[in-house]
Amino acid sequence: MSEPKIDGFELKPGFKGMASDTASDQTMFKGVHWGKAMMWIFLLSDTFVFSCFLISYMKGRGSTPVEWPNPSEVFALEAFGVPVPLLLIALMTFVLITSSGTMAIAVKYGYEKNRKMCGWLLLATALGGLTFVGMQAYEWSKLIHEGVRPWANPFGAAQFGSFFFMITGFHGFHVSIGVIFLFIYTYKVFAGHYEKGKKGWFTKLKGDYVEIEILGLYWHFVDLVWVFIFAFFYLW
Amino acid sequence: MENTNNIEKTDKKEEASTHKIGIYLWIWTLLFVLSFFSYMVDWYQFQGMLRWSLILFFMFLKAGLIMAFFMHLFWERYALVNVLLWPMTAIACFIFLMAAEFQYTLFSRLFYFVVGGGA
Amino acid sequence: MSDEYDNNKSYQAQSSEVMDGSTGSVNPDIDYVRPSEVGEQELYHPHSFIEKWVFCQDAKVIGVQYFLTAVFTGVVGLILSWLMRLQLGFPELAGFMTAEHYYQFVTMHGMIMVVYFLTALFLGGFGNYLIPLMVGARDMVFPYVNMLSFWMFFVAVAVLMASFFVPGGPTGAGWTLYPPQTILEGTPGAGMGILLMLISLSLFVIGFTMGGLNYMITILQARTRGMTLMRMPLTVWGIFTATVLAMLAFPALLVSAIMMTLDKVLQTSFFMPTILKAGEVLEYGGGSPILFQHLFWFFGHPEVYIVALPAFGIVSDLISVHARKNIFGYRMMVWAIVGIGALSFFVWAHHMYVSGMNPWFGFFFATTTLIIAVPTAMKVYNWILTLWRGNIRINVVMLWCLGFIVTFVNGGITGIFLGNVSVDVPLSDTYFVIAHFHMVMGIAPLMVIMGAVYHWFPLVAGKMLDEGLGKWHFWITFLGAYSIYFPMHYLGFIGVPRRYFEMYDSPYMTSAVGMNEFISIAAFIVGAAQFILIFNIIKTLKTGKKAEQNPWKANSLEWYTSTVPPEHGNFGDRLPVVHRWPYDFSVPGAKEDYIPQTTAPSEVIHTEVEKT
Amino acid sequence: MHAGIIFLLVIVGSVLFHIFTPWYWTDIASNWKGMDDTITLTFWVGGGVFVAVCLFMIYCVFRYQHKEDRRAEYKPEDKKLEKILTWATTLGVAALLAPGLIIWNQYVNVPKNAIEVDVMAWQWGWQYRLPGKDGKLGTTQVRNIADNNPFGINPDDPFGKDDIMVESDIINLENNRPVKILLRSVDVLHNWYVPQFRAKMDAVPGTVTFYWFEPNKVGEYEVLCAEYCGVGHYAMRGGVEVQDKADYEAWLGEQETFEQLSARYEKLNVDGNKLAKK
Repeated sequence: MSEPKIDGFELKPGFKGMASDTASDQTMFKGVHWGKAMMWIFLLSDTFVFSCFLISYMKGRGSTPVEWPNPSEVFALEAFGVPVPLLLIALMTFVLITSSGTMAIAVKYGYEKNRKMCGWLLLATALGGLTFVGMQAYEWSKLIHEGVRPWANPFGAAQFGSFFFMITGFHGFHVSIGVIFLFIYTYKVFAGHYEKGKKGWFTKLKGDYVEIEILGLYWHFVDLVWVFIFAFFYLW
Repeated sequence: MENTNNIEKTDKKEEASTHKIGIYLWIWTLLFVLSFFSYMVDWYQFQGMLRWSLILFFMFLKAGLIMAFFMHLFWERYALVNVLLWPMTAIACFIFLMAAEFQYTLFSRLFYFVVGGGA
Repeated sequence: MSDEYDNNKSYQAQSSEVMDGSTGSVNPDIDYVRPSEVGEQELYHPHSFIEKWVFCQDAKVIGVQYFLTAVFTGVVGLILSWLMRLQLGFPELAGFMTAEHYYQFVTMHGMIMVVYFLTALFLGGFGNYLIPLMVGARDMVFPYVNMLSFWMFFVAVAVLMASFFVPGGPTGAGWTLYPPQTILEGTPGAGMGILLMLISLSLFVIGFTMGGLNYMITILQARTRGMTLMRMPLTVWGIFTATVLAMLAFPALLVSAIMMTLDKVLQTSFFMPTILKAGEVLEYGGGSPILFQHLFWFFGHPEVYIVALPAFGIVSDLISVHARKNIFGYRMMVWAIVGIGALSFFVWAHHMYVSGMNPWFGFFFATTTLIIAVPTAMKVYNWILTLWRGNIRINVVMLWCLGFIVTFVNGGITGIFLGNVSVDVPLSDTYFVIAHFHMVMGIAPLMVIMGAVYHWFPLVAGKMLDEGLGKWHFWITFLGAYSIYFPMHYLGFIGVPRRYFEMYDSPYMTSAVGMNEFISIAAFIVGAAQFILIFNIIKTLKTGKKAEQNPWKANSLEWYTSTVPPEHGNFGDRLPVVHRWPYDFSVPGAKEDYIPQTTAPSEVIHTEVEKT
Repeated sequence: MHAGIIFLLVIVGSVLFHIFTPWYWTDIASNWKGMDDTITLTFWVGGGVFVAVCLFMIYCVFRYQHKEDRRAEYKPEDKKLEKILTWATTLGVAALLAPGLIIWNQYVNVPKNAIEVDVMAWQWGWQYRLPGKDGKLGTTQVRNIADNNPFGINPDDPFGKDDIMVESDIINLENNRPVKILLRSVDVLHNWYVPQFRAKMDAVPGTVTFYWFEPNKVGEYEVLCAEYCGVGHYAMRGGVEVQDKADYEAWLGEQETFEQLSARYEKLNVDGNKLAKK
């Protein structure tokens, strides 16, 4: 999370530091917890998954001569009798960014061993995520009600529905997994598992507050992906 | 003896290592503002190059802020940052080539399947 | 966490003193290795038979589990290849086989061998067994996830095998699974078969991701004291780079599998354009079949190197140990592995020169592809330069290595034909391609696997495999495989297209009937010869000679474990401390012709060690 | 010792096989001799490297066999040697790449005077269409395909009316005149491949692909499908007949245009053609 201190090893900044870290023994990422390194590499791999989805979307949308539906109109929502473009999407973005912020601060309190604050913020994050999933379910049912299907839709190119359901579905799946783990870790933090050194259910190994940061990385990544989906799918 | 010293040192270090809450609040606010701006791109129905460049600009700014501060990449050592960012060149290459590919497919389809499409 | 962490630090510091002190002349300056920066790994020791042998968290057991499962799928793949060769060489004897069967066998053979056999064997099998031992770790960093990885792979294999028994049989779409035919009638197994294949591939990717995270983090973050990246054996470098490739390439496979599943189940049109079939227009429209090919090869080309790079790494170690000479140009070797790995993400469409993609891509991909030939050639030079002025033991392990060099150079050279865009035009989709990729990523890696089995069997089982049987195994396999694939290139020159169930009625194809019969006979013999190894292993386990601690006099850490075979935790009470690279063979001035990695500089003060 | 000898025999055998092989490429019948030449060049360079590497390896096996009292040389690196090898390899590779790229440049740039031949592939057969007097092919749509419109030509396309329909799986080509093959498929991937012409390209449903060649030998050739397209792949054959100008024109005159075909729709008889079964 910040500059670590290592006995007998000088941590140089910048690219010099990169060279000396890489050339050193034992670890390449100095002071980075195994689990955190693992999450980063996993997210790198997951970035490739979402990149492939979005690249396919670009190729699919770009090469169809049929007109692509205007997302601004398709995703408009009626508020007080006026159709507001992308209203629901804007709200979803708002919710997700809110939960990302609470997560970031939860990580901070986790490192300060502030159990209560960390727990409440995790709970807030989990609820934010749950709201997001709920809104997505609403959005899906609205579109399905309007006749949008994965194989066809009344607005234009059939690929619109295909890519929409697949990409938002895969993102929503990530959010749902995140929400489940957020609730689990909320419980673990409130129950004081890290203070008591309680062993994990499956791994039978002791945990640490660094797990909150690892979970945080995942959650911010989900938010990150949404930034790209929002730009490419809803605004483009 | 040395052990106990170490423990104290470590604890202190962790205490000091967390960042001020202000920076998170700042980034948080910035994210809201940027999201609002990118929403406004649609609201005012900007079109053409202006639209695409604004969308991309806000997107990369938001993504950068989340990665740099919420995911702490700004504070990580360069070894980790570089390992994470260099693979993106493969993605960039893939995007670039697929952009060329869809234009070619679209051209072929218009040229061979649509009356007057080749013009 | 924190007090444990620091306790271990001081414990590690003490242990290093004891180790160096016990060896005689203590020289704290030149032997100094800084104290450990990570705490001792917490291990969960098994409490029951099931935890010890079935749901085991020990990377070595998981490695063996991976190995055995992969070998099982490999045997299935082998039998399928026999059936194919029977049809091609002696169609009159294969009356039971329809074209549907043939294409199903082709497809399953390809997919099994590339993904479920070679990838799983190198990364899951050798990776799990060797990485922790070679970098001096007690185990993989996430043993529980590692266990899940194997069982996910196991389920993937089960699903794959189940597809043999569903209505319509397994998919017969060719291992590349090109849409639209993959999911349309007219291709065998277009119903349940392809679905199970896609599900199995997705499971494999998920399982592999779990394993791959382990391999990467273990190598990057859990090396022992003194083990720098540039002191790792090339085996670890090869497996590491291959894992990185897999982590970044498998996503493309997962995405294409998901999209194709949706095309099949929900009638989406990601890859499906408007299609007229049996006089009816299907419910598809607007999709792009070439998109699938791009996604598939964005995975598929790195996949080639996922198989090749561990083989490169392992063979480097075997050659060095058995030639009693340091690997020539170690740094060049490492950079070549990394460079090949990085470049492999920029060459994918050289599989698609005649696919109808944007024609201008040909220039880009031909150039990047031929650039990759340079680091690959450097590796070959370095292998033979390692042999040069060596002190070469011509034992079974070395024979496999020599066989690897011959087949790999042969296959690599034909790769230059196919990578060079306009030379590829007449040769693509012919038997030349089949001969090329079997030589370079079938036979060559197989040679390395066999060499590695003979080399590391004493470590895994504590017994030496029989040399005499091993030599028979090698010569039949090498000569047989070479005489299968070398003449096959010439079928491609004639112009025989691949994936032909029958060669009948074209004059230039019927001219090759004799050759096809010869190839088939060779294939039957080579396949049967593999059972010599199985017999050898069973015989050795029962009556074999007990191996000494370090039978090959190698330097790397896996031979310096507390027990043979190594127990859970690998190195007993204390992790080894590394002072040098693993290739200090025949150092002038040293008493023996090898200096283990754990030997401190003060112990070999009179030698002229150049690289550490 | 034995090992070295056997490896030596393998290498010698490979070279002899290459020299005396009865199986080699068919006589070329198109302008793509450059492809053959590049293959030959690659053979000399690549084959040379293969033989050299293997012979060096065999020499080492003979010369440096294990002796208890001998030590191997200890020399971790030789920067100069590595540099020389790298640059030599780079040069060799560049020398092979250059002709490859030059020929590819010719391959993707179709000469202006090329006659377009529309090849339509389906499971499992071929059909051909030639442009009429206007020299242009009409645009098509898979959805338009019917028994009176086997190519699915857009009825409102003025260029389509005079297109010449070839009711056969054999196409005639004029000798020494470049042909641009336009490939389209109605169902799955196919590949229109004549080994003697060397050139090939996949037919991809949903788009049209192309390549060109100039036949330069009168005769009949067999067309193979070179991209796996389902169970009938191996039996999907067609034909090409390369003729002199006079013969070709005579043949061309016998063919029917799209307009004539539409007019004679009732009389049309294309049995055995799955497309027309509807």
